[in-house]
Amino acid sequence: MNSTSDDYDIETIRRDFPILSRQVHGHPLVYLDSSNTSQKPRVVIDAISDHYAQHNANVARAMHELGAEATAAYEGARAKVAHFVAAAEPAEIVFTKNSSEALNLAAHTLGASLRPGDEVVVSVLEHHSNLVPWQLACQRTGATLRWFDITPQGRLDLEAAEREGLINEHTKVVSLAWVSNVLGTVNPLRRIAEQAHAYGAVVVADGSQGVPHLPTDVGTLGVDMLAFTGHKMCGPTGIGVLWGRRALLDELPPFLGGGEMIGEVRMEGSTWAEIPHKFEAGTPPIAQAVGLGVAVDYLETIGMGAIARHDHQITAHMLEALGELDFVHVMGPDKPVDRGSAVSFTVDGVHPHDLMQLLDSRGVAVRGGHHCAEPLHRRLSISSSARASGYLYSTDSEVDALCEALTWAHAFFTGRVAARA
Amino acid sequence: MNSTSDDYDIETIRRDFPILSRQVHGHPLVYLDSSNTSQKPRVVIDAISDHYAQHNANVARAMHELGAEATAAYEGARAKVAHFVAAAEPAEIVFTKNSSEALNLAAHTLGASLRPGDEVVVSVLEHHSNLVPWQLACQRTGATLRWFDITPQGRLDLEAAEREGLINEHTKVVSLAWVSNVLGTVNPLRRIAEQAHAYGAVVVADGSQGVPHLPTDVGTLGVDMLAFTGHKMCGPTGIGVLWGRRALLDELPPFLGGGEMIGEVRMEGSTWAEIPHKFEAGTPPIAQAVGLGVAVDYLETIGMGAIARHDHQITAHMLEALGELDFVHVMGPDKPVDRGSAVSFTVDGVHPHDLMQLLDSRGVAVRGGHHCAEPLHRRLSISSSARASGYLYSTDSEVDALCEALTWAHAFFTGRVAARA
Amino acid sequence: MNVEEMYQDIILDHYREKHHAGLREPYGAQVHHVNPSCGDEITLRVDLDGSTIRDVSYEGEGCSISQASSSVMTDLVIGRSVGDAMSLFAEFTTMMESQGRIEPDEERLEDGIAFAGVSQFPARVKCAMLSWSALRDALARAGATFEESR
Amino acid sequence: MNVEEMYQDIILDHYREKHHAGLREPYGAQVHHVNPSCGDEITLRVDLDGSTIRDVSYEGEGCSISQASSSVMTDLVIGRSVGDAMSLFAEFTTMMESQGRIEPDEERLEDGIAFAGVSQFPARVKCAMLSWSALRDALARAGATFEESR
Ligand SMILES: Cc1ncc(COP(=O)(O)O)c(C=O)c1O
Ligand SMILES: Cc1ncc(COP(=O)(O)O)c(C=O)c1O
Repeated sequence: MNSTSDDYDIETIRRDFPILSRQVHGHPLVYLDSSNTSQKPRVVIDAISDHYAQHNANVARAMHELGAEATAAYEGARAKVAHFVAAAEPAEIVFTKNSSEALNLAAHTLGASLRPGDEVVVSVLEHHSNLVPWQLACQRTGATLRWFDITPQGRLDLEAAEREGLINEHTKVVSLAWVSNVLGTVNPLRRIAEQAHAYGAVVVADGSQGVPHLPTDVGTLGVDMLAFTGHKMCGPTGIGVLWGRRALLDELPPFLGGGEMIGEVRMEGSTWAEIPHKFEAGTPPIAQAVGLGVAVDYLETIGMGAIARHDHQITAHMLEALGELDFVHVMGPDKPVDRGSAVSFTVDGVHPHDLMQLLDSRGVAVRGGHHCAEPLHRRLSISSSARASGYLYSTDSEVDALCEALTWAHAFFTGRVAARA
Repeated sequence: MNSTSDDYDIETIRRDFPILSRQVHGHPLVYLDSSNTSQKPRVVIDAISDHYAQHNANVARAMHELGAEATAAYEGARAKVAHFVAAAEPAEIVFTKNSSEALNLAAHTLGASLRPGDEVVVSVLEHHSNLVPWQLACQRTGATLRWFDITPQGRLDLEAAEREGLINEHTKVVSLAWVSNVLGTVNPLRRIAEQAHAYGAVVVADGSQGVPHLPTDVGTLGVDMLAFTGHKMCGPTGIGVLWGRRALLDELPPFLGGGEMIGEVRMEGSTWAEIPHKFEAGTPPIAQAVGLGVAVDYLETIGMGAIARHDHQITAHMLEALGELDFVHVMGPDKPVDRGSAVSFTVDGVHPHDLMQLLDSRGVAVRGGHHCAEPLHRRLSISSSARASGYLYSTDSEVDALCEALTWAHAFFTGRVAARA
Repeated sequence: MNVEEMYQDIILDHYREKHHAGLREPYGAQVHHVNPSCGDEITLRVDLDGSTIRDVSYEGEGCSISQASSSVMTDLVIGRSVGDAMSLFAEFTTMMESQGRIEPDEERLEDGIAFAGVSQFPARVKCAMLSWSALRDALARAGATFEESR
Repeated sequence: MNVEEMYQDIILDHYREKHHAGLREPYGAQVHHVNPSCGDEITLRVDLDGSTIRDVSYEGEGCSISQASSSVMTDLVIGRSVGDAMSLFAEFTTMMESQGRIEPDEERLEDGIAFAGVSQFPARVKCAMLSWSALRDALARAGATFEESR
């Protein structure tokens, strides 16, 4: 395992992740499913344990010493996350249970003012979590869902969108993935946001695959809301984030009701708390926020710039190495330009499920299926694909192990099937 | 610290909870805020660490070895929780982020078929999480919200309800706390459910304060849906549960959209997965489910019957000991009959916040405020109260420490205030 | 159990050359089932003659396990009574949920016993069950009556 | 910092006998603020004379900290210019957020310095701030102009 640059100490980083020393079916684990969920460094795991063992209490409402400690830890995590994405203030960070809830929150609250004739714009490459909530919002309100198509290179077809007048005076919301979880495409959000803002539309970014891998500055992104999820960025499961500009969040109605999201409650009706608490009904994911705060510290200590460079280099190596296997067909951009670290592909004669199973028998973990992006697969006229995705702890030699396993799996499976003919 | 019965080994139980050996402001922690959130035994904390360190992967969608392990752990936890509440099958258990989300899920999906003229019935003693979602559902649909009042003893006023015809042919949903988080009242759910069912209404129980303390059998409870929350029953934050009868869950529309809650997704529209997955959008609280599964194992090993007897005995002692302090006024039933373990009270001359702070200085953790039940406090013509609440690890001597600290706090505060006069 | 054992020759044979594949007329009911987590799908038709299954025809997309399972299933149920087919369904299900702990009955399940190995890979059990669930659904819609075994 | 130090005599004095309490006429604006997590509440009126605060009257429910803070606040701002009151607001806020690290200026904050101890109890900071936030809101609604310091 080689390091990608002199100051990026991959060996030390790998030692931070206990699971990476696991054996799977007698082989060392080669975990290339980080777009699905990332592994967790020891510091994050320990912080969660320590929280439960020493500081556990409910937040806000509990004012005793443990409550004060838990509240300080929870709100401290909010401040860390705000800093991580360069939000104007911690109050712009709403903790949810995952990206999907964050996007549903956006779709419900922005959806509350949609009317028939209004248009919501997504793209054909969205994860279901940034598509189904908008389908439901349009169904509830009579608004129309429209979408960007993709080019043969797997990028948003901006020209077709221009021709069709996709974004226009009826557009109320544009919600797009920052980085595709299948094709890896990095979408030109800023440019599209400028266009949408010219018509007064609100722009939501699904940052689930962007925030873990790229330095994030919500100002530079140019959007109004950004959803992301803890478990893909070295944090725990059970926590996600919706960032939104204060002016926008302030004016939106609440989503889930209950607990501490209230101002005053009477049987006849209620008023709401200030942001972010207006959007956080019930006991929040306290220990999970603490874990995410430590994850963010961990990522910042290594440096998001360094991680982005590392991920880019791993992806470049993967694209090159897969490109040399003539039975492998990579989907999406085949050069590591404006491209995230998910690399999806098909293998001649081997269904992605079978492939996944065969690779797993060699310790190589990839994902097979439609990756929660069924419309994109349908658009590409396939029903599923395999996906390999690295992260800060991935190495070139893991990519090489993938390629070897692919070569073996292809030969094993097609050979056995052929032998039966 | 004495044990409550010969076979209930309180000392061993207390050693299972690392936080209970903490000191607070130089005093041993006396944690009497378990209705707010419970403490966590070491086995739960360790199970979460072990999951992240050895078995972490996404579920369902990841089919490699780690994915299979994580899925088995997650679905295994569902089966344990199903068994814990005697559900007919694991598919009737939906994992949410907390009770509040579970109740919002109920209010949104049951609310989808409400029409003007329909009635939803709650009570004046509800936690905001079982009130605000129904207020919002009624606002969305034009249905009418009605409620049970309480008697001077702090019980649901069934006679007044009868007189008013509270439950009638317009009633579509009745949603009630099983056990009040303020008064401790155990509500006669079965009887009310029978009445409501006679009119074809659906009955939802907020079990947040019931399930942690009482043996639970959803069949015996007689309701159609039951919400509860992991963090109040020795489990982690970030996970809640909605149990529902299959026939009911099957016919309800989805709530949050995205991820794996789908059947088939096309840009033009989508179909939904079978229960429980229909209601679990996005990456679920995987490690939290694992933790909750272990919590449930832990509670069952001690025995919910034994825990209920212990909690009852602690509550009885608390009611008796507080009854002896003439400056303390207990709210709700003053005898430990049909009564959960939350004991709320006011103290002459000392505002609950000040009281909470003074008790905290002696290491005694109680809650002061409206406990997310503002309408109940308004009904009782007070704006806030103090609340002490024990659990399986609480002891009689902790109750005695509470009483001593109360006596000191009352004397200190009223004395100092008086001295200024 | 290693992966080579899971991919038994019987399975690969059926995968390479599916029996009874294609959609045929006449039929009493048609259903479309998917495995949402991976996108495997099947369209399946049944044609009943009283309580006898005259034909099962299908078209699908999916991995070797789901494809081979459809083929094996049609071999087993075409020409049988609905009741019989549903007991085979129950036996197959029991085997698939056994995680390899049950020795399947070759007399009854014929080529179906090749899937015993798959039962040790929980994530693939759904693949093997897809066509069987579609069958049960189609039979019900075609008006067949049988006891709900689950 | 122990709890005895937090409950300074100044605070208990104001709690026992609140200055400027009660709701009075005339007023330019009235607001109602609550601390949602505990239910403390205040109804507050301001009466402006140009840019001078002629009167602040209030009625509230709450703990000793929130009650005493209302009393101290009215002592400080009645008769001052809006601009001055808002700089006091900023100074008081800074002190309350300092967790006891800032030495408050007695010349400026007068009895308000008694709340420096409270700043070490984060859960109680909201109690001390309630009346001040209500004041700022009321001034804004009464048409006063001032720089948003936060
Ligand atoms: C009766 C009752 N219902 C609902 C809730 C809400 O639970 P959670 O905060 O976990 O959503 C609570 C606890 O806060 C409660 O006591
Ligand atoms: C692009 C994208 N959006 C949304 C999600 C949903 O995230 P979560 O499952 O954490 O809700 C994912 C990952 O599953 C994703 O890759």
